[in-house]
Amino acid sequence: MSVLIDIILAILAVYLALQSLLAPRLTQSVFLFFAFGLALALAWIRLGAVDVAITEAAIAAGFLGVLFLDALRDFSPRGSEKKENLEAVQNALPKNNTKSLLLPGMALMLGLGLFLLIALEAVWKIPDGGGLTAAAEALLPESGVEHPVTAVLLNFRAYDTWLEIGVILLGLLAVFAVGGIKIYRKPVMATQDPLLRQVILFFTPVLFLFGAFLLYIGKTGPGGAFQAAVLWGAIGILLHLGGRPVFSMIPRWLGQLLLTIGLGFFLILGFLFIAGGATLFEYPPAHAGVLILIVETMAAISIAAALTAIFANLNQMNEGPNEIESTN
Amino acid sequence: MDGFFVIVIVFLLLNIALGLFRVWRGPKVADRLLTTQLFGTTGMAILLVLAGYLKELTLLNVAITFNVLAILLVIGLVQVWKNKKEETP
Amino acid sequence: MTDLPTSPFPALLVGLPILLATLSLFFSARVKALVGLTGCLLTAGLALIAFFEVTQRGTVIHILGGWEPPLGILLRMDSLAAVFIAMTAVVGFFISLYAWRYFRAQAATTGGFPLFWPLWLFLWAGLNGLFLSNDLFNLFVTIEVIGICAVALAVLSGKTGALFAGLRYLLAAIAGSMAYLFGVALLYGSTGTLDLGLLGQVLEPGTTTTFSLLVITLGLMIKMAGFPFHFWLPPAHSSALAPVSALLSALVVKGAFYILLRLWMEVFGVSITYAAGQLIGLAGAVAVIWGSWQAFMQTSLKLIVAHSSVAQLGYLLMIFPLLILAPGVTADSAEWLSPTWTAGVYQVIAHAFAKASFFLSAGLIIMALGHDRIESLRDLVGNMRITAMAISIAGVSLIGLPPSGGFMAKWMLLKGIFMSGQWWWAPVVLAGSLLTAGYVFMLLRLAFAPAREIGTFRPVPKSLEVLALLLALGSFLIVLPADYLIQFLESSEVFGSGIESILKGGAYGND
Amino acid sequence: MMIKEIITVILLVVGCFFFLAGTLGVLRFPDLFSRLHALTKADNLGLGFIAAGMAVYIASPWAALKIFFIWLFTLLASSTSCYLIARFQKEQNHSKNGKEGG
Amino acid sequence: METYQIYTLTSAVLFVIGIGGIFASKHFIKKIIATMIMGGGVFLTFVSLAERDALAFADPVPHALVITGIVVAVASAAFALALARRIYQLTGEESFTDDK
Repeated sequence: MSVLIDIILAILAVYLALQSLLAPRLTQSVFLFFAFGLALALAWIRLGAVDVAITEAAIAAGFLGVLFLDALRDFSPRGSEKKENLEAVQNALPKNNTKSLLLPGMALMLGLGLFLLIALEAVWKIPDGGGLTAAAEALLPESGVEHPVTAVLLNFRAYDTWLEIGVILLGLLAVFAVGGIKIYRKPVMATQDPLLRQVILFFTPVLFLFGAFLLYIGKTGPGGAFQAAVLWGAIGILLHLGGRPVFSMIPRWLGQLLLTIGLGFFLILGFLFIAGGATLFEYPPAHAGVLILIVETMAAISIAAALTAIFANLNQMNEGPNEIESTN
Repeated sequence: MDGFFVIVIVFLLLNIALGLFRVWRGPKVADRLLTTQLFGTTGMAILLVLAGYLKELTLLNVAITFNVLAILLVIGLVQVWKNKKEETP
Repeated sequence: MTDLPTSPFPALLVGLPILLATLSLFFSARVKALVGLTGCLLTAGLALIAFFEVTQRGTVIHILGGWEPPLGILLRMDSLAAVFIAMTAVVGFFISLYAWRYFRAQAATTGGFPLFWPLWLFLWAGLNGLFLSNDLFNLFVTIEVIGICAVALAVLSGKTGALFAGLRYLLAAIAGSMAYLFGVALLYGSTGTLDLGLLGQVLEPGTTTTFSLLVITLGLMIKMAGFPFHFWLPPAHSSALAPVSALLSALVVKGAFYILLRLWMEVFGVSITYAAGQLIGLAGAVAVIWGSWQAFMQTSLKLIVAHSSVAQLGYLLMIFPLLILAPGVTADSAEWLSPTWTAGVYQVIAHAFAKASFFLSAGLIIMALGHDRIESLRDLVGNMRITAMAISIAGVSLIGLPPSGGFMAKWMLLKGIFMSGQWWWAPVVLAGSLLTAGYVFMLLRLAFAPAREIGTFRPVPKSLEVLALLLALGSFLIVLPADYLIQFLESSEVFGSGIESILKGGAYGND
Repeated sequence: MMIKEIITVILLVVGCFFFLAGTLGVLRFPDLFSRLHALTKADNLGLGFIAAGMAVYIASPWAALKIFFIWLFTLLASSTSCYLIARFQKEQNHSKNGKEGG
Repeated sequence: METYQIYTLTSAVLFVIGIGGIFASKHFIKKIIATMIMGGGVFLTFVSLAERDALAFADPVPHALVITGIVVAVASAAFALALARRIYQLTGEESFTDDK
């Protein structure tokens, strides 16, 4: 009976994925992609992965969603109500050069179909490796936390998590490399909307508190640094949209500190462990729980700062004078 | 009771599928915004029922996360289109 | 595996560059370059110390967090990893010095690209992490670090050509790593472990294993620009800044090759067939011919060098068919394994030195001329003697003339080819060399030709020319410790256990 | 136990009915503003009933508080966005008319 | 048919849709969406296999890997978005001009 839910969800996910790629207009694509994210989040829940569902909701749907929406500002045909523009968009669809696309298109379809068949057979016949559930269960008491996913993320595989915090910072540096560093600029426009201001006033503390709550319960249940970080990052994005860019309001060194403290603190702690004769990220068992909570907090602050900065930089990337001149 | 929950969930999922139709047809940008909202509200209902069905109260946290970010999304959205309109009078 | 001696070096090799990169973010542009350069020197020094540690103590490991695999992650520095790390250190050292001087020379007009330094240090950490990693998922994270850094560096110039090339590169890189990760998911599902060593022991042949092998190999071939997935490489490498082009072609693409080598040798032994080896060899052979031919047809220096990378990477793919033994052949009788290995490692090192030197020289020529169309190279010898010398030496190594490292690689490869009886690869090696000779001599002919007009060359810093020359000389000097290096490589467990797992209990190497 | 379950069932069925009404409204109503009206009112009511039903079913004060907040937030989000979307559309209409007139 | 099998099969389909999207879509944004769909497929494989291997709780290792993977994928997507927007601003192009 409950299989029905899974089947509908599966069909919905595939349909949404296909439609988001086939939709003729970009806005449609992006909205269908959100819907796809929602379907996936429900699938994670059906599969018992509540942590993943929160992360998907927070980062993949929430944060990336806002980035996509912001990007639509550039891309969708200017003044979408204008008819000639609409027609231009429709004419740009591949239908008017179908002949040249027919052969490679068919070859692609054929190849993909074949690949799909092999892939389906491969996942159908997958042997049961047993996973690492038992190993994680056995070592969980030594990890300093009670929630297995947090134990894996922050202790058993802390190295991956540390590198991942690095990847987010790196994403920000990469965005800087493309668009110049624009997070320190004063706001271009401030919103005058009274309702919006009320919403921001109300939601800033709610986001903060709920983020802190998620961070704290990460020790015992689904939640943790990444989910909390996105909620905190949402504060920065809200403030930016409300005309108060965070990084332009605080001293530069503080901004830099916020961005790097997660990565840096984690690493320096690791180096201290090495100096003490242990290995990188080998917490002393007696203090593992406390240390993990501190590391998580620092990580959450840094990730939140980085997400805010990525959004702020992307949002202002194409405004004002270009710091990188194009000569090509 | 579980069977009933499953029926409710399936029913709500079908509701979403129907709502997709509107995203597909448009015709205005605002229509698409609207349907995202439909997704949000219905998805929230599904999450609540799932929380009872799976007896997993942590799903409520997922729902709150979704909720809070949905608000962000809406604000971002309108802000974006408002600015866009201002740019191209 | 976990009873090997423990050492802090593997952790430091990843941690130090990231710490310094993070630190450099706090400073203004000018100081950032200084901190970055210091960081590069420290990292290079640390890498060399770690290399000597491995030569003394053999393979060392670092069990992260004290959690042993399969639950935890283990860093392993064996001789193969040590050689790659040392190569990165030496090449990276010269490129760092070059970059510092190069950006300073242009700081007034371009702002000196301060973001180069943190990105390059992150890239270095990613490369070290990749060479040390012994875990399938951790490898994914490191190739993502490398991929993002590489693309960010490639678009640093901000020119539209570079941006287009960068986006193409990035999309290819994401697709490649997602394909890789799909294979990892299936492997984890079928075995319950991500550790390379354990995986090699428990993996069994079957549809799922074969499919994982397929998607992982395809994903990594996209990342290393193996034919027919090379489309992103020439535009990305040719449009980047000179030090970045050198980094991308000398080091970044080698990362994916390294994973491919490890996985094929250590993990997938059970499911690799003779035919699969032949197929990947064929891709390499086509890359050698096609890339060389394309290089021959280009009219700008950097595009020639970039297409030449496609060809030189093709040689790396050509060692795979020789390492897969035909049914009925035992490792005892397969004496060609050793020269083939050597060929692969030497090709990686020789290409790293030669190509880095080539790109750095091309950067100088652009600095002098303002562009890199080859018809303007006339009388290069008269104007930039040292650069012309660097290009000649690096070119000779690319062709594979004795006594260069490139010669060593191709000679060993031919030796392996004839000993294994797979003679059909030999004409490809020779034709590739011939075509390479074609475009290198075309360049040299222009460089030695008398000038038509005078004064088109602006002066460039001598120190930069010398750095490029030193790298070119490096591609010759690596031949000197050949015997020692081969012995060192063969002392590694990889060679023993990897080949063993291919043969399911056959004996090779130390046994 | 039985009474609790019966209440839950009734509340959920009523909730579902409102969701259906909202969806049909979105599909059938002719213009954006009435669609907006139908959706926001009906779906929020539907969610309210479902939330109440689940709060009764789970029967824990902490969970009930959370469920109440979820409902409240959704209400807030959807009324905010309803207002913003409506205003957005109004401005669009306005600017379009102005342009055509001028 | 087990629950996890429905989702592993779905994951393979999503993965292939993603690959097709990267090649066949023209617009930069759609290519980026396609990479995310491809990623969604991969993560679904991990999570569904974790459900198969559940004892007292589902296998936590794939969950942790997927959380890491999602974050990494989003960071790459943000970078790709930055490149796409910059290209659009400088040239007005929304897709690669020479078809690959």
